Amino acid sequence: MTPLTTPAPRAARPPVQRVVRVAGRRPVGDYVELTLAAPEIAERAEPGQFVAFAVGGPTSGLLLRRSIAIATARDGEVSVVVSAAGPGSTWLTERQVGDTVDVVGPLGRRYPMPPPGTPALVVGGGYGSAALLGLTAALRDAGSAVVAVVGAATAGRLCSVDDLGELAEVVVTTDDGSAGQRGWVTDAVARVIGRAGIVYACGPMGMLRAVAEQATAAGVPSYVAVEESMACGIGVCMTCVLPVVGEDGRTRFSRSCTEGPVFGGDRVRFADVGTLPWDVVGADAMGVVQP
Amino acid sequence: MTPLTTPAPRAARPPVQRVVRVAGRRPVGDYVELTLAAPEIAERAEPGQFVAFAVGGPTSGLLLRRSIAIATARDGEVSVVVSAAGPGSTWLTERQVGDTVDVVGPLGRRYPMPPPGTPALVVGGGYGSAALLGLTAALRDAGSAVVAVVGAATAGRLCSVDDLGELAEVVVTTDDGSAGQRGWVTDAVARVIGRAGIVYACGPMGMLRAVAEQATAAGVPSYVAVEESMACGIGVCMTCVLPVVGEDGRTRFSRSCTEGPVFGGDRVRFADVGTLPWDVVGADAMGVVQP
Amino acid sequence: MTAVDTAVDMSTALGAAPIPSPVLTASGCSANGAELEPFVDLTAIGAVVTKSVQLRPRSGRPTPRMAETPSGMLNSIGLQGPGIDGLLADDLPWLAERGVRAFVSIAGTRVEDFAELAQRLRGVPGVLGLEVNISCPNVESRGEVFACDPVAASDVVSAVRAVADPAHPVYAKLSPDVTDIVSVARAVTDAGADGLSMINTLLGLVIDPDTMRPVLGGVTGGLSGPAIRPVALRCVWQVHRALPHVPILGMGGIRTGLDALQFVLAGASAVSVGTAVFHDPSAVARVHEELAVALAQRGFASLRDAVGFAHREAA
Amino acid sequence: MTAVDTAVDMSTALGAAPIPSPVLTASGCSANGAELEPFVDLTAIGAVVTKSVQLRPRSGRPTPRMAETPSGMLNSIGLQGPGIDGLLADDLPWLAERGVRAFVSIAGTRVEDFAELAQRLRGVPGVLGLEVNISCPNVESRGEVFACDPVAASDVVSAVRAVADPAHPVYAKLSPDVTDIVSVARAVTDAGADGLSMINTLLGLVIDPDTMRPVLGGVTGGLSGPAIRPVALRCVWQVHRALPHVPILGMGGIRTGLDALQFVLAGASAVSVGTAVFHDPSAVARVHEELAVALAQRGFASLRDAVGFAHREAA
Ligand SMILES: Cc1cc2nc3c(=O)[nH]c(=O)nc-3n(C[C@H](O)[C@H](O)[C@H](O)COP(=O)(O)OP(=O)(O)OC[C@H]3O[C@@H](n4cnc5c(N)ncnc54)[C@H](O)[C@@H]3O)c2cc1C
Ligand SMILES: Cc1cc2nc3c(=O)[nH]c(=O)nc-3n(C[C@H](O)[C@H](O)[C@H](O)COP(=O)(O)OP(=O)(O)OC[C@H]3O[C@@H](n4cnc5c(N)ncnc54)[C@H](O)[C@@H]3O)c2cc1C
Ligand SMILES: Cc1cc2nc3c(=O)[nH]c(=O)nc-3n(C[C@H](O)[C@H](O)[C@H](O)COP(=O)(O)O)c2cc1C
Ligand SMILES: Cc1cc2nc3c(=O)[nH]c(=O)nc-3n(C[C@H](O)[C@H](O)[C@H](O)COP(=O)(O)O)c2cc1C
Ligand code: FES
Ligand code: FES
Repeated sequence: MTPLTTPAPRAARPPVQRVVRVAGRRPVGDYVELTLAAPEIAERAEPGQFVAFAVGGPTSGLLLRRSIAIATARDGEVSVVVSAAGPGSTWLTERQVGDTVDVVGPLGRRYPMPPPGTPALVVGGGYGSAALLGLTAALRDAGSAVVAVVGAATAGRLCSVDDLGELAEVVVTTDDGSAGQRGWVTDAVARVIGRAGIVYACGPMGMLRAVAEQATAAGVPSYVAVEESMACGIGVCMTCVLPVVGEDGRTRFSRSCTEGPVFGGDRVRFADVGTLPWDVVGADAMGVVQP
Repeated sequence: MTPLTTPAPRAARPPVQRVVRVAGRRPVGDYVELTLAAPEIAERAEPGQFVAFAVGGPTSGLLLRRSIAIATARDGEVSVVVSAAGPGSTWLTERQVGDTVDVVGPLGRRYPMPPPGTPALVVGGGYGSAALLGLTAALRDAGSAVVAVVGAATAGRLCSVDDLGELAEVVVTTDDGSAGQRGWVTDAVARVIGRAGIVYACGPMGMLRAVAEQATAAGVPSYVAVEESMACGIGVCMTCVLPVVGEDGRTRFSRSCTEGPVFGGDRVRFADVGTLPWDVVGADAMGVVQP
Repeated sequence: MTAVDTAVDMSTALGAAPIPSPVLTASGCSANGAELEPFVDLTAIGAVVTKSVQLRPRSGRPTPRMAETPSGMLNSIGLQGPGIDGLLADDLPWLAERGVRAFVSIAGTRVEDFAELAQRLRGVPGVLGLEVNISCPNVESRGEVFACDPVAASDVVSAVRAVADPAHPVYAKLSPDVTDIVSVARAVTDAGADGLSMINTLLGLVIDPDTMRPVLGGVTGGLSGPAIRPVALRCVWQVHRALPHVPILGMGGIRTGLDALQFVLAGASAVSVGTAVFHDPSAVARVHEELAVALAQRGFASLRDAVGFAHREAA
Repeated sequence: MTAVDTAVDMSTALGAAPIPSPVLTASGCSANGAELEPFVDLTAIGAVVTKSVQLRPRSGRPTPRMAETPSGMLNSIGLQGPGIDGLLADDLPWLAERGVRAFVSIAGTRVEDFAELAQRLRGVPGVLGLEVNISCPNVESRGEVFACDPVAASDVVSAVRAVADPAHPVYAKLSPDVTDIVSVARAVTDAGADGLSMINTLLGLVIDPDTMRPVLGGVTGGLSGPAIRPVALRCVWQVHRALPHVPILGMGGIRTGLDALQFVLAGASAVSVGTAVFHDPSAVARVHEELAVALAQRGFASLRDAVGFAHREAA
């Protein structure tokens, strides 16, 4: 089966590392949106890219940066939406206006744009919806009609619904029915995918997989931004890999930080994430043989 | 030579561990004074005791508490004066009103009181002067006339001069002459020690040694609060020891956290700190023999 | 965290000696217990593991004796302590009067020292058992540490087991600073150890950038705290895998109930909390509570069911 | 921190190969260099130490490949890489074109693998020398790691030295997971190593409290970062004391110039910055600057004067 997608292109400009000021902070549902005065990152950022924050301050025992998707980048400011999951992201959500944070970005590859005017479907799960804002604006500017399906477990975990509403037709779903339609985003996607010429998704891996499969089954190209655990975010450590089918049809362990986080939805071998399939390039040298 | 001092008595009440609110914060010269809403510690505290702060918050890579002398303890509040030396104390000085800190105290032993009415000399170096506030008030309440010699390298490193001025006759010295008399506290001590029936000191080890030697030479009992590097502050780790002559005349490695920080100035073998003299109890088992 | 009725049976044992809680202090990190009384109900914890005692009173090393390191600390105390006479006269009676279980750590520089200490501790009230600190230099082998040589380590353990009170379980405390900890574990178990305490500190060094000399009076010191937890867990994992029936008292960087849980899942049937006590004097009691809650949340009816659970799933 | 004219001569050497800066990347922590280009002037640093390469392309292990730990991290990458053909075809030419020095790390599971790699790297432009990663399982010895056995380690080093380009210094990279690192250091030096890289990661384990299984796909992994710095410094100290004339490339938890200074004072004539790069992509350049300032502040005219200084004072 010929893939419907081509790999996302490298970013036009390299990332920078800066200590920047928190210019805004507001709770959005269960999350916190931070706005950073980061002109050099804002001017470089492309939709789908992310930034990486040092966390914990000068006394921190947390060594690794936390990767956070860029929601918006304009007027010298970058905004992100952070969910307080563990100690690092909790620390981030506690930053106040005027505090400084050490950030590297923009990192990773952008969502590729479709031919101008292609009707698009963007699908966001949880805080993942925020990462679709820049893309949705770019799509609309390029003449695409955009439908946005925004889902979460509960109303509090929805995100960017109003902002997306200014750019697209929005369908909201929640697992518990506390907002929008009760059910999963995939239910809503099934209803609207017929109108889409391209699908973009950002959210938990299970959702990405389901949406990518729906798109591929419908013959529609899809691009997903994956969320793999990252130690460096800049491509030097090899922790963030997953099996991705390349242009030559061979599967490689690709770094989601520099070769992603945006991958063709039909190129990510979701079912094999966390395993070492025999046909990954170099699996033979690991002693894995064709069954 | 019969010592002029007896070991400081154990504190009347055991310490507590509490998460408390910062109720006040103000810069005092180069230092920061923090006031904590800590009624259980305030009601237990005796002059000369200290508290131990956890530093760095939930993401901290700094494992050990920082010991800080209690300046004042009244009306349910405890105040401390902190010098931003390294990462831990710097973090402490950055706490704001409303923040919470995790603190254990009061710890250690108090300055013993002299017979009522004994004229007293208190000598403070740098932030050490703050730790003499509670003592000076207690001495005055017990009818002692108190002279306070307060010194520091520079004017910015003086501390508690005004507060001590309300309780005692204060002499200020600075090494560079930027405030008070130019010179060391020992110069001032030499001039006033003749009037003292007892001497108390808090400050850097070099100063403590000099003042203790002056007092002993003058036949006046002295009590010093030492500052040894402490891992636990509660007597369980044995890191904070120094050679102290006991009531039986034998020298032991005594824990400055639980047997101090207040020791008789003529009991601390200052010259031997950081060494293992042969006549310390148990040195023979370490292979040290009488020369 | 306050006590929660988690309904989890937290009882366990050190060898054949039952204890109501799997959480103990660590040798050298709680002196001989008394100092923790303001913070912890000492009768409720598994046991106080006393500071390693030798035959004679020891001054310990000159200061500085510690250096803080990232998420850890280095210490070089040199086993300061009252010697066995002082322990028997003062500390053990104090614990016994209060009904506090004492797991007595013994140390020496000759096999005979260890044996004599074990002998002297026979039948002493309140003594639950012995932890043999073999991370000491062996004067008869150019100062090589007993724990680094399976033969020397076994010699100590068999000598101790031979004379120790038969009611006292004997745990050998292993050093991680070896090429093959399983071989040391096997040797001391064959020599009669009823269980293994693991791990002792890792040998480390810090240089003071100002003096440009090692910080510690003793030059090198022992690294402890959360920094070493992954190494400690790996040791427990390897030894439990090789010797699944040998009880393990796990330690190294335990600060929370979830940390303790990792050790239990890796194969420890009890744990010691060491350096964390310096940060939080009530850590031993808190870790017990948090571990009980964690076990309950994961559906375990008893601590014993969780011991080594991470291996069983691996099958 | 911007460049400061510290007037300290920072030049040093790896064996006989001179380098203008004592600060290098660490193998596996900077891929093959290109990714750091946006953050660091690669031509100014001591060298890029490339990710350990094997004969064939390798996929590496399944994910998860890392776990964060207190002040450190655990990794189990499994040496993912393009194999020697890919390195020779793509990565080394990329570095050579830009004038970036490459210190090439080689790895294998048989002595012959290492020798073949050294052979293939003879005369390759831009290659400064070889770092021999012997922390690999030896397939001919039931998977025991070469670095844990002085004999196996020496076999690798002498085979490599025999065929390597005579202009290439050969550094053996030692593991801290041994009872006696000095004996391994002595063995590989006797076998012809021109220098020693130390240390590689410590073997560790983390258990996920949710899955109740080891976090890493590979079960155990390598612990790195500031957490291990005291252990690394101790190893450098011990080996420099025993073998003062053997050059050491020091590493393990270096994050700042003062950290690097500790390694230099302990005996390292150059240092690698590994995990810290994940936190700060410009760390290698920053550590150089900070080290230069620190040396100047302490009155050193050259880096070389500071190497091992902490020992000289001890006399
Ligand atoms: C490309 C990318 C974009 C992301 N965008 C966002 C975002 O917009 N908003 C947001 O709240 N979070 C986002 N995340 C997830 C965010 O990085 C993690 O939630 C956060 O790192 C959790 O860290 P912690 O310290 O709170 O948790 P801990 O559990 O303490 O983290 C421990 C380690 O695991 C890693 N980790 C834990 N959870 C995740 C996860 N879900 N994904 C990847 N690594 C994880 C951490 O980075 C850290 O190294 C993104 C992750 C990636 C890779
Ligand atoms: C009984 C007592 C009372 C003290 N009172 C005060 C006070 O009122 N105000 C104040 O500012 N400081 C006081 N100190 C000193 C204070 O504890 C240290 O300055 C502070 O711990 C430095 O920590 P840091 O993290 O900033 O420095 P770091 O250099 O990072 O500290 C590293 C380690 O060394 C120890 N350490 C460093 N400097 C000292 C020192 N001077 N004394 C003891 N340990 C040290 C630290 O506790 C820590 O464990 C007191 C110390 C003791 C023992
Ligand atoms: C200050 C200090 C003193 C110690 N003294 C001893 C000792 O006397 N005997 C012993 O067997 N272990 C001793 N240890 C090691 C601890 O018992 C424990 O094995 C080690 O610190 C790892 O656990 P932790 O990380 O929880 O501290 C000491 C540790 C510290 C930090
Ligand atoms: C993600 C990762 C990958 C590594 N890969 C290699 C490797 O391929 N070859 C090697 O010799 N060392 C490898 N190491 C070890 C480092 O080179 C270094 O020896 C160790 O991490 C200690 O230094 P640090 O604390 O500065 O990272 C790796 C370390 C990490 C963290
Ligand atoms: S996170 Fe390091 S290579 Fe992707
Ligand atoms: S600081 Fe631990 S005994 Fe004094």
